[in-house]
Amino acid sequence: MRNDLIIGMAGSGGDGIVSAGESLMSALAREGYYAIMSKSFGSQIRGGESSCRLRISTDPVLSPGGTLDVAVALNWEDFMRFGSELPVDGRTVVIYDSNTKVQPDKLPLTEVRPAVAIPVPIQETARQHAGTDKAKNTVVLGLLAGWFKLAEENVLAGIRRKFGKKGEQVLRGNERAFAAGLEFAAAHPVDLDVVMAAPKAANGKILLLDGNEMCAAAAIFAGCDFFGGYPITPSTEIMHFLSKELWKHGGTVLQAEDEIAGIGAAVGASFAGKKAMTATSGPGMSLKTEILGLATIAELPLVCVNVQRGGPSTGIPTKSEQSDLFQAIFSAHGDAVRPVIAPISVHDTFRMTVEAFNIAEAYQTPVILLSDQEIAQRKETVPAINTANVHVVNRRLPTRSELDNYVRFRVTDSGVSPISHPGMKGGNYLASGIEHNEKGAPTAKGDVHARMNEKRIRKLIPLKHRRDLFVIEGDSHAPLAMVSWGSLAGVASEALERARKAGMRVKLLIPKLLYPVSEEIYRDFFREVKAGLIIEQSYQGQLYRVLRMYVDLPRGVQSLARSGSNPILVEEVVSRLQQLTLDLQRGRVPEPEPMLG
Amino acid sequence: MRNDLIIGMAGSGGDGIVSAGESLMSALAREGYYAIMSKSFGSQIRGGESSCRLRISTDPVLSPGGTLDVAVALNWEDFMRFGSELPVDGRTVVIYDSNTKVQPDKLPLTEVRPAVAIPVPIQETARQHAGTDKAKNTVVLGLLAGWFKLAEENVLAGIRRKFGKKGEQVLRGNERAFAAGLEFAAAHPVDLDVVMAAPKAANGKILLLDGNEMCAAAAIFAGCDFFGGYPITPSTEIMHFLSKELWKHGGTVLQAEDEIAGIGAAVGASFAGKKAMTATSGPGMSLKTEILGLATIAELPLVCVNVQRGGPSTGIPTKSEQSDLFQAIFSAHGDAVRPVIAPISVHDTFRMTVEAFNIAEAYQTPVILLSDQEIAQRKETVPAINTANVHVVNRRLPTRSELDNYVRFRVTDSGVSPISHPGMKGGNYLASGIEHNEKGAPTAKGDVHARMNEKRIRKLIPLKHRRDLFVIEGDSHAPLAMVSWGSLAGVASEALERARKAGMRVKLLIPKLLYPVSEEIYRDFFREVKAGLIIEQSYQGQLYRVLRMYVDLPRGVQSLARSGSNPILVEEVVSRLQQLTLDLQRGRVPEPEPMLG
Amino acid sequence: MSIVAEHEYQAKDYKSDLKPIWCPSCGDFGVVSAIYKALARIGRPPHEIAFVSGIGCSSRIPGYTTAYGFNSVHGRALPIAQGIKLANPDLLVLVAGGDGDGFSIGGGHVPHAIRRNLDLTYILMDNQIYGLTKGQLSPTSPRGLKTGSSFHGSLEEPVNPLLYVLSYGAGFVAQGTPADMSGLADVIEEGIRYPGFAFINVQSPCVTYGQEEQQLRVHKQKMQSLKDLAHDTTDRLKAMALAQEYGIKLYTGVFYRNPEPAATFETAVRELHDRLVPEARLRVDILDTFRPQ
Amino acid sequence: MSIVAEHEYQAKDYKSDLKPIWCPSCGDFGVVSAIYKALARIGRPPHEIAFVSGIGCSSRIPGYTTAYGFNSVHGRALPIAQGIKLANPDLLVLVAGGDGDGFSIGGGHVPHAIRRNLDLTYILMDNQIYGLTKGQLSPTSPRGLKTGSSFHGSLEEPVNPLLYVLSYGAGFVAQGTPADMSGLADVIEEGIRYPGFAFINVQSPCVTYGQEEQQLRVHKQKMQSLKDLAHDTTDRLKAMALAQEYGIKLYTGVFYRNPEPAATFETAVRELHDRLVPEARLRVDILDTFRPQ
Ligand SMILES: Cc1ncc(C[n+]2csc(CCOP(=O)(O)OP(=O)(O)O)c2C)c(N)n1
Ligand SMILES: Cc1ncc(C[n+]2csc(CCOP(=O)(O)OP(=O)(O)O)c2C)c(N)n1
Ligand code: SF4
Ligand code: SF4
Ligand SMILES: [Mg+2]
Ligand SMILES: [Mg+2]
Repeated sequence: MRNDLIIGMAGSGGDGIVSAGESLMSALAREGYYAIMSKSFGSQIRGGESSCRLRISTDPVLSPGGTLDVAVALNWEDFMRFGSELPVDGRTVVIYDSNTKVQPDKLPLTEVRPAVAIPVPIQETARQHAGTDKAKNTVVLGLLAGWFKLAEENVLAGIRRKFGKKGEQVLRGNERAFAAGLEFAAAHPVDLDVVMAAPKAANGKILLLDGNEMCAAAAIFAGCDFFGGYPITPSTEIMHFLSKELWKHGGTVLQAEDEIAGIGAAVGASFAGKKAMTATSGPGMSLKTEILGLATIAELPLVCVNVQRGGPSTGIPTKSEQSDLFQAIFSAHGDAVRPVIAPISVHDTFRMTVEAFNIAEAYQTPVILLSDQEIAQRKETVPAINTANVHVVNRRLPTRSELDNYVRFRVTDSGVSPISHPGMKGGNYLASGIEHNEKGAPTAKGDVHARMNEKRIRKLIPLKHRRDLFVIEGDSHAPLAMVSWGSLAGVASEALERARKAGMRVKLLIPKLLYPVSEEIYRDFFREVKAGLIIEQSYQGQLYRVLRMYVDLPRGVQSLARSGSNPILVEEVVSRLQQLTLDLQRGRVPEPEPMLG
Repeated sequence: MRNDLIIGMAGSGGDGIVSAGESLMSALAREGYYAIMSKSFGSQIRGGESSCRLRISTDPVLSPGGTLDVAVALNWEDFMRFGSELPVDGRTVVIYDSNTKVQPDKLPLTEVRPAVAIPVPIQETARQHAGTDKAKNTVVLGLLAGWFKLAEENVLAGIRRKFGKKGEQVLRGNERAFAAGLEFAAAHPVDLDVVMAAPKAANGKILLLDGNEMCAAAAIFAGCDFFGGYPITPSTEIMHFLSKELWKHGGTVLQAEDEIAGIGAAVGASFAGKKAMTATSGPGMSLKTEILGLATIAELPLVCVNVQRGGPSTGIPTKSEQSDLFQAIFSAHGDAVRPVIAPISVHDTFRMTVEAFNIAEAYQTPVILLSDQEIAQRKETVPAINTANVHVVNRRLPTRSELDNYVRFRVTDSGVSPISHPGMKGGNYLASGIEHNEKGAPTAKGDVHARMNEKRIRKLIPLKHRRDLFVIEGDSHAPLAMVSWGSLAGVASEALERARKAGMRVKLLIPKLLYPVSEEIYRDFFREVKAGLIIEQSYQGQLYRVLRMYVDLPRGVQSLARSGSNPILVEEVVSRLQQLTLDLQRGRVPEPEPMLG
Repeated sequence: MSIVAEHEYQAKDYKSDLKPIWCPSCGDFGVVSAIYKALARIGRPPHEIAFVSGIGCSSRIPGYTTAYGFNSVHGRALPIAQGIKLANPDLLVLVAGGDGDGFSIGGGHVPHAIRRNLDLTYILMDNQIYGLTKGQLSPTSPRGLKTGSSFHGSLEEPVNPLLYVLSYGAGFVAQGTPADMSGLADVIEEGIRYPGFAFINVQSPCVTYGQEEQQLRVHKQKMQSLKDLAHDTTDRLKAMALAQEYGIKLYTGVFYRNPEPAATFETAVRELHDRLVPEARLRVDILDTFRPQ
Repeated sequence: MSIVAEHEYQAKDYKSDLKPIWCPSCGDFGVVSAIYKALARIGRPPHEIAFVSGIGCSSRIPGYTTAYGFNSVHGRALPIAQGIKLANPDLLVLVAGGDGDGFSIGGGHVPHAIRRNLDLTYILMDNQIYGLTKGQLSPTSPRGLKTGSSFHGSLEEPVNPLLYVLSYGAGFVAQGTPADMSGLADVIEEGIRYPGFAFINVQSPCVTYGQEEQQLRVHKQKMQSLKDLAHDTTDRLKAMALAQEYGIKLYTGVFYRNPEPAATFETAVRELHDRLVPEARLRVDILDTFRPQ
C-alpha cells in the first residue's frame, strides 16, 4: 500500500490524456485524496503532443513529484518528446499501447529498465467497446482505477456526468471502455505494491483549481475592480476567469491593444481610486517596464502578475522557468524599488494574491506577483480556505483636515502619504512620472530628488520584517540549509523531509517576499549554517545572486539551478545534500562556482 | 599661479552663460590648456536657468571638479537653483551682477562666506558698451580673461569669428563689451592667487567635443551603417550628429515612430548584415527591453546606447545619474546575459563605443553602452586619437564549406557560430525569438533549451579576462581601495591622487566592463584590501550590489552612493578615505550599511 | 456623460498656481486659456475632472489646471485616460498632448480608444515638431523639413491626424488654433459636450523650433472657418475629403459630428453590470466556483 | 525593386523542410501555398528574400519557406522589415502575421511603414481571432463575439484594416482568401511586384477558434471578386467606400493600386547617398570634424 503515487501520461493532443487526468483527479478529490496535476504541451495548438503528471497522496503535497511511479504512453514518440519532464526509473510501472509494436524489453527509454512494462491494446479496446479512438483515455482510466484501486466509483460517476450530455451512445461506449479497462487490469494483475491506501478523511470542502484561476479569484476577493491586460501564454486564463466573473462584481475587464495599454489602463484606474491589476508573462513584462516605473514614482498601487515561462524572448511559452526574477526586481530604470512576491503553490496563490493587493494599497506601489507556469497551470486540490481570517487592506485616503491643505506626496514618518483620487474635493493634485516635490509640482532639483527617492524606498522597509512572508522548516540549528522559491519550493520541502528521514540535519527557508531582501531574516537563518543549496529553475541561479547582494552567505552555500523545463528532482536534491553532509564531516567547505559556469 | 581652475557660472537661459563658457573653452583649447565643461539646465526650453562649470588645467583632468574656484552669478535666483551642483566655499571668488542689489556680505549662499565677492555692473556695462543685454556674457568673458589671465587673444579671436557673421554693429558692440570687462578687471585687482599658469604645450591637434558627439563619431569609425532611434534627452545629439554625417558614409538614419521601432529596425539591419545601433535614455531603454531580449536569443549584434539621466520614469531628464545599471544588466526576462560597458570620459567614449561594436560583432550579442548625461553633454578637450591603433572587428561570416551544410546556431567551442545574412546563398536560416535548435528550428525541448542557454552565455566568458577594460591606479598593495565607474570615475581618480598626496595608501579600480562581472580581476584587486568605497551616483548603490553578487568583497568595503544631480565631491571622498584609514589603524572594520538606508 | 452645472465657475477657477514654463508666445498658452474658458462654460467642479497627458511641452498642460492631473509618460495618455474613465465614468476626462506623443509613439492607441468610444475629449497640440526635445521631426512635419534629426531633410510623408481619426470612426472631429481663441474655446466645449470620443486638432505653434508658416500671424491669414464654408458636419465622407487638405489649408471648426452618437463603452459596461451584478455571489464566496463536480 | 528572374523557380523551391504545426485545415496552409506560387512566378532566389513575421499561428509562416526568415516578436515585424530593407534594398522583403499582431499590438507601426513607403509586401492573415493563444478577441473580431477574453461578448467595434491602410496612403491594397487559391496567389504576386508598400488582407480561417462564418466553405459562397464588379482600382475614394463593407462583404482582388507609384523611401535614400557620399571624408578621419575653430 502506498500513500503517494505519481502517474505520468503522454499522448498526442487528440488522445485526451489531459482530460483523463482531470477526470481522475476530480474523482480522487471527491474521495478525499490530495492531488496535484500538471500539464505540458508541445507547440502545436491542436494535435501536438500533450502530457500530464498526476500526483496523488493521502497527505497534502507541495510538489508534482519526481520520478514516475506509473507511466502511461499512448505512443512512444510523444512520450519521449517530454524527456526529463516524465522521468522513468527502475521502480516505474510502464503501461503503453501495444499497437506501438514495441516489445516490453525494447522500450525507447534511455538507459533505464522499468520495474514492469505492460503493453495493453488500448486503441483496440477503445474501438471495440466504444467504437472510437476517442475513448482511449477512458480505457486508461479503467486500467488505472483497476490496478491501483483508484476511486472506481467516483471515476465512473465522473464519466457519466461528462458524457451524459453527449447522448446515450457516447455515454454507453465510454462506460464499456471503462469497464474493459478495469477488466484488463483484473485479468493481468501486477506483482508490485502500487495500490493506493485509502484517503485519511473524505473532505467535502475541497476545491479543485489551477494557479491562474486561484489568482483571478483571489483578486476578486481582494477587491480588484479593474483588470487591463493582453493575452499571453501561460497567464491568459487569469483574464479568462475575470472576463467571466469580475463584471458580476461591478468591475471591468479591458483586453487592451497591447501590454503597455493594459498596464496603462490599470494605472489609470488606480489613479481613479480603484484596485487594479494586470497580468502577463515574460515578453509582456518587458513591455510593461516603463509604466511600472511610472507607477513607482507616481506612487500608485498596482498589482502586476508575471506567470513565468521559458525565456529569453518568446522562448518556450508552454514551459515553466524561474528566470524572470532579475527582471521583476531590476527592470526599471532609475532607483525604483518595488516589492516582488511569489506564491509556492496553487493554494498559496490565494494568500499571495491578496497580499499583493494589500501591499500595493498599503504602500502605494506596484507589486510584482511572480508566479510560474507550473503553479499557474497545474491543478491542485485545495482545502477550503477560511476567508474570514484573510485581511484585506485598503489605501489610506486623506482625512478631511488633510484635504484642507492637501500635500499629495508629503514626506511622513512612514514614507506613505495619504492618497486622494479624482472626485475627492480638495484632493486635486498632479500625478506625474517627472520627479516632483511633496505637492506634486515637477522639479529638477537634486535635493528634492534625493528626498523623494529616500521616501519612496524607505516606505517599503516594514516589509523586510514580515516574517509571515517566509516559511522556515526543519532543524533550526542545522549546519545544512536550503532556500527555494515559487514552484520549486515544493521540491525543496519534500527533499527536506526525505533528507531528515535519512538522518541529515538540514533546514529550509522559503521566501515568498523576494524583494526587498530581508537581510535580518536571512542572517538569522544562516547564522549556524555551513553549507547549503539555493534551489531554483533558472540557468543563472538568479535568487542565489540576488541573495548575495544583500546577505553574506556562508561560503559553503551553493547554487543548484537549471534552465526551465529540466526538472530538479527531489532525489537529486537529497543526494546533493548527502554530498554536502559528507563534505562537512570531512571539514571541506565547498567553493561556490563562478558565474557563467 | 594655479595649474587648475574651476569656474562655475549661472544665469537665465537668455544670458548666454553656456555659450560664454564654450567660447572660453575653445580659446583655452587653442592655447593648449586641457578643459572640461559641463552644462546644466532647468526644465524650461527657453528662458529657464542655465549654468556651466568649466574646469581648466595644464594637465589632463578626468573630473569636472568639485568646489568652484570662481563663481559667476548673473542673478542669484538662477544660481541658487543649481544648489549643490555649483558648490561655493571659503576659497571661492564670487563675481556677480551688481544689479542684483545684493551686498557682498549678504550673498544668499547657505552658510559659506566666499574668499572674495565682487559685484560687477555686468548688465549695465553690456548695455552701455554694446547697447544690449545680450552682451552680458561677453562682459563676463572680459572679466574672466582679465582677472585670471585666460587666453585674452584667443577669446577675442573667437568673439570676432562668432559675431563677424552678425554684422558690423553686433561685432563692435561685443568687442567693446569684452574690452570693458577686461578694463573692469584691471581696475579692480583681486588679491588672491588665482592666475592660471601657462599651458605646458600648445597642442594644435586637440579636439573639442562632447560625449554624444564622440559616441556618434566613433560609431561611424567603427563601421556603423544603420541607426534607428527616437529622440530623448540627453541622448538625442547622437542622432543629430549621425543624421548629418552617417548618410555621407552610405549609412542610414531612421527616426522611428518610437523606441521599439527604432531598435526593431536596428535589429533588422543587423540581421541583414550591417552594423547597427540605437541610442536612448532611461524611459526609452525600458521600452527597448523586449527587443533587446530578441537580439540576445537570435544572437544578433547590436549596440544600444543608454545615456543615463535622473530616474525613475521621466524623472529628471536634464540631470546625470548612474541609476540604470541594474536595468542595463538585468532588464530582460529569461536568462539573458548581455555585455554592459561604460565610458569614463568624452575621450574614453571613443574607445568604448568602438569596443561596443567590436564586442557586439565578435560575440553576436546586443551590447549596452552605458553613458551618462555628465559625459554625454559635457565638452572636453581631447588629444588627437591615433585611430591607426584602434582595431575594428567584423562578424564572423560562414566560409563556403560551412555554407554547404549551414547550421546557424552551431554549438562551437567558443560558443560563437558563424553568421550569415540575407543575400548569402546557402546561408538561409530562420532567426527567431522562440527557442530553437542549432539549425534554427523552433523547439520546446528542455535539453535543447539548456544547451542553447549555455552556449549563449558561455560565449561571453572571454570578456571576463579583458584586463584592458579595467583601469587600476594607485598603490597595488594598499589596504584601502576605491571602485568607481562612468563619469564618477574621474572624481575617484582625482580623489586617489589627493589621498596619496596626503599620504594614504589607496588604490582605485575603474571597470569599463560592468557585466559580465570579472570575478578574477576583482578578486586580485581586493586580495589585500581591508576597506574601501564603491563610488557611484545612484541612491541604491547599484554597482556595489552588482559586485556583491559575484565577488566576496572585504567586509570594510562600503557603498558611497547618492541620487543623481547631488554631486559626490573629491573632498568628500578624500575625507571618507581618511576616516577609513583611521578606522583601520584602530583595528575597526566598518560595517556595510543595510539596504534602503 | 450628463453634465449638470453645480454652480457658476469662471475660467480662473481652472487655472492652477503652477507657472507655465513654456517659451514666451508658445501657442500652448492660448490652448490652455481656451480650455479654462470651455471648462468654465461646462461648469463641472475641478475635482470631478481628470486631465491626462503624455510627455512633451504640450503635455505639461494638466499641471496648469486645477483638475486632477496626470502628466504621465510619453505616448500613453489614452490608455491611462481609458482606465480612469472606466474606473469612474462620472468623471469628466480630458486628454491632451503633442503630435509626437499622439501620432508617433502613441499612434497605436488612437484607433483602439476610438473604436471603444469612451466619452473622452482628446486635444492634440499639433506643432509639427518635437518641442520638448528641442526640434526634431514630428509625424506631422512636412516632407523635406530640416531638423536636428533630419539634417538633410525629411524623406517621409506626414501623417494626417484628421483623416486618421475619421477613418477610425471618431464621432466628433474638429480643428482649432489659438489664432482664433473664441473658435478654439468653442470647439473644445463642443468636444467635451459630445457624448463619446471627441478629437480636436489644435494648430498650436512652436515659436522656438517651429516653422515660419506655423506662427500665429500666419494662421490668422490663412485659417478658414468651416462654418463660413457651410460645411455639413454630419457628412463623414465630406469631412474626409476636407481632411485630405491637412497641411495645405487650415480649416477651423467642426469637421464631423455624428448626428446620432453611438452608445459609449461606459454605457455598454453599465448595461453589463445591470445584467450581471444582481445574480453574482459575494466576493468572499468566490472560491465556491471551484468545488469539484 | 526591379525584379529579374535568374532562372526558373518552382513553388516547391520555396518550401522548407519544417513541417507546419498548424491545426489540420487551418487557412494558413492555403496562404503559404499561395506565397510559394507567387514567389515562383517572381523567380527571385530564396536567399535574396527576407521574410519577417511577428508572433502568432500565422507568424510561423517564414519558417515554412526557404527564404531567410525572421520569426520575431509579437507586433514588431514591420519595424524589423524596414531595417532589413534599408540595410539592403536589393532584397525582396515580405512581411506576414496575424490580425492581432498587425492591428492590435503592432498597429502603431502600420501608418509609419506606409508613409515611409518602403517597397515591402505585407500579408495579413486576418482570422478575426487570436489563434496561438487559444481564442481571444482580435481587433477585427465582430462586436458581441464571445471568446475566452470576452465571456459576455465584446463591447467594441472592430478595426477595419483595409480602410485604415487606405487612409494611411498605401499604394497597393488587396484582399484574398484561400477559398480562392489562384486569386490569392495573384494578388500576392501583384503586391510583390508593386514598387512600394503593398498590403494584402487575407481572410484566413481559424478552424479551431474561429467563427462558423469564417470557414472556407462560407467564404466560397459569399466572396465577390472586385474584378467581376469592374471596380476601378485607381480610384482611392471608391476603394475606401468598398472597404467600409469590411466585415459585411468579402471582396477579393485589388482595392487600390496607385497608377503612379510614389518614389520609395529607398529611392530617396539612394538619391541622398548619391549626393552626399562623394563629398564625405573617410570614416577614419571622422574626428577631424571636431577641431576647435
Ligand atoms: C519613452 C520616451 N521617449 C522619448 C521621450 C522624449 N520626448 C519627450 S517629449 C517628446 C516629443 C515631444 O514632441 P510632441 O509630442 O510633439 O510635443 P511638443 O513638445 O511638441 O508639445 C519626446 C521625444 C520620452 N520622454 N519618453
Ligand atoms: C509581447 C507579447 N504579447 C503577447 C504574446 C502572446 N501572443 C502570441 S500570438 C498572440 C496573438 C495571436 O493572434 P494573431 O496575431 O491574430 O495571430 P493568429 O494566431 O490568429 O494567426 C498573442 C497575444 C506574445 N507572444 N508576446
Ligand atoms: S519649445 Fe516650442 S512647443 Fe515647447 S514651449 Fe517652446 S515654443 Fe512651446
Ligand atoms: S488555432 Fe486557428 S489559426 Fe492557429 S493553427 Fe489552429 S486553425 Fe490555424
Ligand atoms: Mg509637437
Ligand atoms: Mg488572428
